[in-house]
Amino acid sequence: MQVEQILVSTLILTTPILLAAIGGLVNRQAGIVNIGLEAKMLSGAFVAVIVSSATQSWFIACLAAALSSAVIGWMFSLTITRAHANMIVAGLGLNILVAGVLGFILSWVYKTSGTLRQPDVVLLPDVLPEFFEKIPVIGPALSSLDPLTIFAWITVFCLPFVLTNTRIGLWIRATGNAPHVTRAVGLRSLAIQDASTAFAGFFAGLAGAHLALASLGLFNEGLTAGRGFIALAAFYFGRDRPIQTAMACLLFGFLDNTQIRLQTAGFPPKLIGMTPYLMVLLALIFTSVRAQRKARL
Amino acid sequence: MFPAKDTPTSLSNNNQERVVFPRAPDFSHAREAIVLSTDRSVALGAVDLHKSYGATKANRGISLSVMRGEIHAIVGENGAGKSTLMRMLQGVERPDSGHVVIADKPVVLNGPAEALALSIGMVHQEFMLAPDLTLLENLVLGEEPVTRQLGPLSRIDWAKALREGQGLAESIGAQIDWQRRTSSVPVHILQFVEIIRLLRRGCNVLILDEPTAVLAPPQVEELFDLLRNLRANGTTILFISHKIGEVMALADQVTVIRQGKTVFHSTIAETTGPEIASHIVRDAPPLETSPPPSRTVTGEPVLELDGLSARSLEKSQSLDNISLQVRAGEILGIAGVSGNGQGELAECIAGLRDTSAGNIILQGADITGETTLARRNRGLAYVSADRRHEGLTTAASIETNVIAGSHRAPPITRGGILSRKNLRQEASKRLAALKVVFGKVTDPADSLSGGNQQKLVFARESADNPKLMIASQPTRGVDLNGIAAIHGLLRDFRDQGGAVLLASEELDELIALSDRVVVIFEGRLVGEVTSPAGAMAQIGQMMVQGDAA
Amino acid sequence: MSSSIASRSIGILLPLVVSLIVSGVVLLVIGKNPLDVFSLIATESFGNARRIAATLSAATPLLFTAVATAVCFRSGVFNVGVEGAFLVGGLAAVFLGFTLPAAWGFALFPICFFAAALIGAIWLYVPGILLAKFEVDEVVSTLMLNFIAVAITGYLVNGPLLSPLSGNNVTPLIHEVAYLPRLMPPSTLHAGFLIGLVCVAAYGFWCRYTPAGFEGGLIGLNQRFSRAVGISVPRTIVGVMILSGVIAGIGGAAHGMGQMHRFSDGFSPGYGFTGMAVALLGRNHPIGIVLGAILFGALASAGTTIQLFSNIPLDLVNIIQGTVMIFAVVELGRISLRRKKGTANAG
Amino acid sequence: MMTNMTRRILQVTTACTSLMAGSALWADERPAAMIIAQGGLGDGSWNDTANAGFQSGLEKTGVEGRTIESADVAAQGEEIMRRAADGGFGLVISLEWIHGEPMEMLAKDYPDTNWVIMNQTRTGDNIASVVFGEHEGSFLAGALAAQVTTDTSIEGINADATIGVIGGFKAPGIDKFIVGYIQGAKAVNPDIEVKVAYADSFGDPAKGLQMANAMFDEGADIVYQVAGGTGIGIIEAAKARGHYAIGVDSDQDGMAPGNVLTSMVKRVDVAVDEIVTGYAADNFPGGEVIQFGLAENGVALSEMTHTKDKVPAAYIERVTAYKAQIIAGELDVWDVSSQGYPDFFK
Repeated sequence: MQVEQILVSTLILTTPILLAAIGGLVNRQAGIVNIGLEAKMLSGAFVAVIVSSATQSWFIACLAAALSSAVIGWMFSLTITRAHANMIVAGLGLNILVAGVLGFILSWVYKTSGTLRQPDVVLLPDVLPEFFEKIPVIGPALSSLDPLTIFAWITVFCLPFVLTNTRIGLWIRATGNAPHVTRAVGLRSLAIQDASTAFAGFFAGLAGAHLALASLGLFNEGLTAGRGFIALAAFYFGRDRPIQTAMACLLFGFLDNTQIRLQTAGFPPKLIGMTPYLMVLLALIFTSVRAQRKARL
Repeated sequence: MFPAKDTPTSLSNNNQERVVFPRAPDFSHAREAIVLSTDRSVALGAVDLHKSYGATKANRGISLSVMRGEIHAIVGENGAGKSTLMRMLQGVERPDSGHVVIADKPVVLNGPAEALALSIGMVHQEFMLAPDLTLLENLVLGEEPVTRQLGPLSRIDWAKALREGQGLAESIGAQIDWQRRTSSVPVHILQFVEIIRLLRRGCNVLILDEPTAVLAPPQVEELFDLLRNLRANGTTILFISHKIGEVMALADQVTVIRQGKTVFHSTIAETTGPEIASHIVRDAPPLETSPPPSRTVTGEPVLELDGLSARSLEKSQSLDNISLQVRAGEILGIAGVSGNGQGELAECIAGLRDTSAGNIILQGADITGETTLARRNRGLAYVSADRRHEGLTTAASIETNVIAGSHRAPPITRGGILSRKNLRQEASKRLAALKVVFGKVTDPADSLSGGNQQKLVFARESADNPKLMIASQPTRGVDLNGIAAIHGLLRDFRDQGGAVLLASEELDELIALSDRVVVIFEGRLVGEVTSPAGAMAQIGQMMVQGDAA
Repeated sequence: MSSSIASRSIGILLPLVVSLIVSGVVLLVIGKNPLDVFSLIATESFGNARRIAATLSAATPLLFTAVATAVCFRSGVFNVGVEGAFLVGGLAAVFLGFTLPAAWGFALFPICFFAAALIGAIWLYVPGILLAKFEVDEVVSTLMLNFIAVAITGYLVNGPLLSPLSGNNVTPLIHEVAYLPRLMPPSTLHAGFLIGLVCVAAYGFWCRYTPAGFEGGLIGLNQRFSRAVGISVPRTIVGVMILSGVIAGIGGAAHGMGQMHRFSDGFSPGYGFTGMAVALLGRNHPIGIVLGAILFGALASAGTTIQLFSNIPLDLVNIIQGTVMIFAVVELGRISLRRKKGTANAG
Repeated sequence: MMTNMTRRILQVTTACTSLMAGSALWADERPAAMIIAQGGLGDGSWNDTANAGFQSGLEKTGVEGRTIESADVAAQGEEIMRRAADGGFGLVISLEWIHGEPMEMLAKDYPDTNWVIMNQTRTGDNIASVVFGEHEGSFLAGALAAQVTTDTSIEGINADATIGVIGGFKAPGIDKFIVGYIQGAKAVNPDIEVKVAYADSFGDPAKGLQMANAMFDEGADIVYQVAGGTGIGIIEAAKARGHYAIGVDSDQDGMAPGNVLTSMVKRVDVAVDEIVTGYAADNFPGGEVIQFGLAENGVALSEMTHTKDKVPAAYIERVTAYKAQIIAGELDVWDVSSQGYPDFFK
């Protein structure tokens, strides 16, 4: 009965996590653990709202969000690759810095705090024609698909191909695996890492745009609500492989979605919220222990 | 850096325009120095190369000509200047004077990419392969065949890549499963992949730096077959080795380097193993001669190994049923070609590597399962072969380095408190006792010369009156004065009743110091020589062939 | 030696200078005179005894979290889980502080602190043993444990341990006898600050004057060497993680018993992460840690109270803090556009 | 350059000291400070509403005022309040619940400063405690929702006797609303099912939207939001699905006209405004507990501008009747903040 609706909302809740995780996993394949996804999502959401209102175009808004976050990502990458900053601390610092800058802009430019409403924000449209809704079970989910969700899933399914079959994909994997080898064969490993972080920024920006424009049409300081870290958990859980990571995102989106049911069944909301992290921890332990067993044999 | 995809032709033109010689180049003598045979051209050569690092003169006049289509071996001891020569041939470093010759022309190289563009490729001992990628991916990395040119987004033409790989592998007679993950592939196959990668990039001159060091004998055979096939296909090979047997089996030409100079050159047909050997070690630094050959050791056994075995991990050699004894007042030498298990054996005794069978007995006590710390407390000292990464912490201060390991014992630590004053005193005492030359005790160990670094290691390891010293390659990378000092230290230690297990690739050193020598081959002990003096040939035979026949 | 002091001070000053420039630009953009604002921040941090006390009070939890971080960083263990240990330690101390009978009086101090230290130690023992025995990446495991700690303490404080009749998620107040005494009443600066200084001093002592500290520093520099001279690397790793947990737990207890007197939502607004920045800024050196903690304490306290006297929003503090964090880990001397060729052979 | 800087610093310092000297300069119009609670400004709820009242009060009276945010508001509260008193502020309002105890202490140290705390009763001649009757207002919201939810004649309503409520965090301050709401609903229909959930965030509208959707899927057609910024998403969901949300704190009926059944308006703004104006007029209610319940019009249902034509008048009348009963003291609504949790809600 409600399967359709669960499907719809799981899909929508998954999209921002998925977009951020796509960026994060590519970044990590190139050897950078991106703790700053949260910051880039937030700035993406902000830019998306401003631009959507100004241009009346969801497309330009998403593009602007993605590009601005890509630039932030690229600059962030420079501190890591060129100035040898520790990526974890720099990422945490970026999260604080971006939140501070956005708060500042909100209060000084827009004379508001926390929430920014702009007139005539254009939301993401439903893409597929209405008759899709008639398809049983998955119909409603299909008909509520927005362009970013479609883009995210297309990317997920293209990504394995891109990573295995294109030059840049090979370079990224080689850089993450053995940067000295990449350099030895004449590739610019640092530039490849920078590009991957910019890519992560691009997708985190889209994730932010989705949060802001999927249904709300406004910016809020708490909009990302730790989804950057959930994305991190997802690509750790999926071990940087696109399909597996996407499945982890779906699982986390589903968990988020079923909170209400679990809450009525007596689970405290706080403890439900920690499941992704617990799962990553357990997965990490499991794989490490298994790897060691294997090595000992 | 040059884009790797440029063609060699355009690059060499390009290159000639950019050639800048530090000094006015004088190539007038180049032809005569190089050309030994006029009917064939020089693929790769060197004219009177000099290179110094500070006070160390690594190369002091090296000339070399590798003829096209030949396998040319360069032999020499460790520290003779081979690796410096390689770096200059490959463009990693520039000679102070002299020049490199490629395809009959003197060139100035500004990096390995330029050498590569001139068809010179090098296979290092550390393979440049990403472990998580497949062999095929490693093969094409950096120069991928694409279906359509779309810049970095171009789709890689895997079918073409595979055809290329298979074609090249076939042409040299190698069997390679290109889809396997690199980390799961045996080491000699990786070497083949490295070679094929260079061929694919258009290299017709290959430099192989001690390629057999990491290989097991059957693998060595496979490699040699492959190299012969390469030669048949017209590839020129420069082969660096210190194993005479291999050189005799494989090479067409041989050049011997000693103390930074070329001292001998011949075609293999016109020389013999012993002759080459004599050039490698002739005029060796005046080391003290070994004790009288009749010296008999009567001390109690300090170390006994009983059927010790260890599994192979990653690239390491396994050990198989090793039994030996080292008595008080005795130096037992372990001879063996690098990679045959000396290092692993030393690590097992020091407690740094797990054993799978057998016992280690130190002064009558079985220490097989004990920690490194417990072993050290029983009087074990260990001089690591890898001084810069295991023997020392180069970033830490000299005093830290010379005290580490004794930091829990009085007088440094009493009642759980570590006394900096006593630490410094003790450090100064130890450093003075071994005449280590240093600036301040708080300077990093990195500031010391190689010889002094090693003396520091001995200062630490000999401080707590050990009963057994395991010295693994103790003079590697140490200058001549340092070598003499370290030999003196080992002798003194022995003369005071200590037991020494000495692993060295320097046969001279083993013979000069050891009371007895055992030979290790593929992780097994294959022979023992009780009076090493004059037994060099016998030991060498066993090292190379695994038996004394 | 002198050059290393110079480079060290550059290492500490650079992030400050950069963050002042960044925030200065932001201020200029909105038409404020940065010098006015910075001097207002300076007076609000150190202008008089009370302000200094407020700054030190805000610095107190950071002393603990920074030392707890430095213990691990110095040994090459990238523990980012101090936040979690601080939370669970704080909750443990507070829990005993209101459940044990008040009649126990001063005995409550050692009991609560011990419990906090124990819980903190157990909390970080887990990732420690996972790293030492199974090579489980400590960054991820401790990061995940932070979220888990937030969730568990959050659950307890609005469930089983919720104070009746409260309007917020808070536990009951601890018994008044278990309040840590204040040092400069009426300021909230409490004895926890002294305990923090003791921890810093003990850390400095541990580094220099104990064999364990000596070993920690060595495994941070070179694990192979440490093994070869007989140091057990796994044991040292587990040891520093436990020590880190103990200090973080004590920090949580000091915060609970000295400052908050209860556990509540917002018990730690990220002290663990700020402590990480402090440790990095102070280059793991005890004096650097004290200075760094005071700096961040000053930012936290002055950043709040300048709002009383100007219309600078709190976000400015975030900008400064974020910039300091990023540039605290930048290695200026090693900025290079291309890694040197020599490193190509490494690995 | 140097002298310039010194001069500037001097200027600033004097500016500060003059501000600190406070009492002498401003006499009765010493400035007012309001400390923002955890969550900060922009929560779209408690802090924001209070701030609106604060600003309007300042504007009306010409009193100078500052709002103070802190990332570490729980631990630093006492220092902030003391600094404000030291700095010459005559009125210090704290929106943070946890500041209650320290304020009681500070009020003794600074008898000339006027102190205001919310949602609890603190004693002191110069402390005004403001207590809201959220439970009472929520009772009315529940009573209205329970009547509407079974009336299928109303567009967007199904036959199920199911309604919902979504809180921000699980916390007593939030459960005070929720318990009142449930009690109101049960008063109308003892068999009604009230779905309760918490978003675990006050600023995650995206999640609020999905949670509300999930409740609608389970048969609820009216969802009461007690979740600040998260609630924005709940209202958006109601609009998108054609069901109903109930707004909170301020009149949110206009956020989705026709889909916000009503709003449980809590006049924090009025309370703060009144306190500021009282303070300016030398009429500070020190030592008093100011009730902002139904009787005082401190809480109320909104005018229902967009929905009152949809809802049968009888329902509204019944709600009005409950209101009268509550004011008259004939009907007790459970107050979590003073009575703890009731048996029907654990």
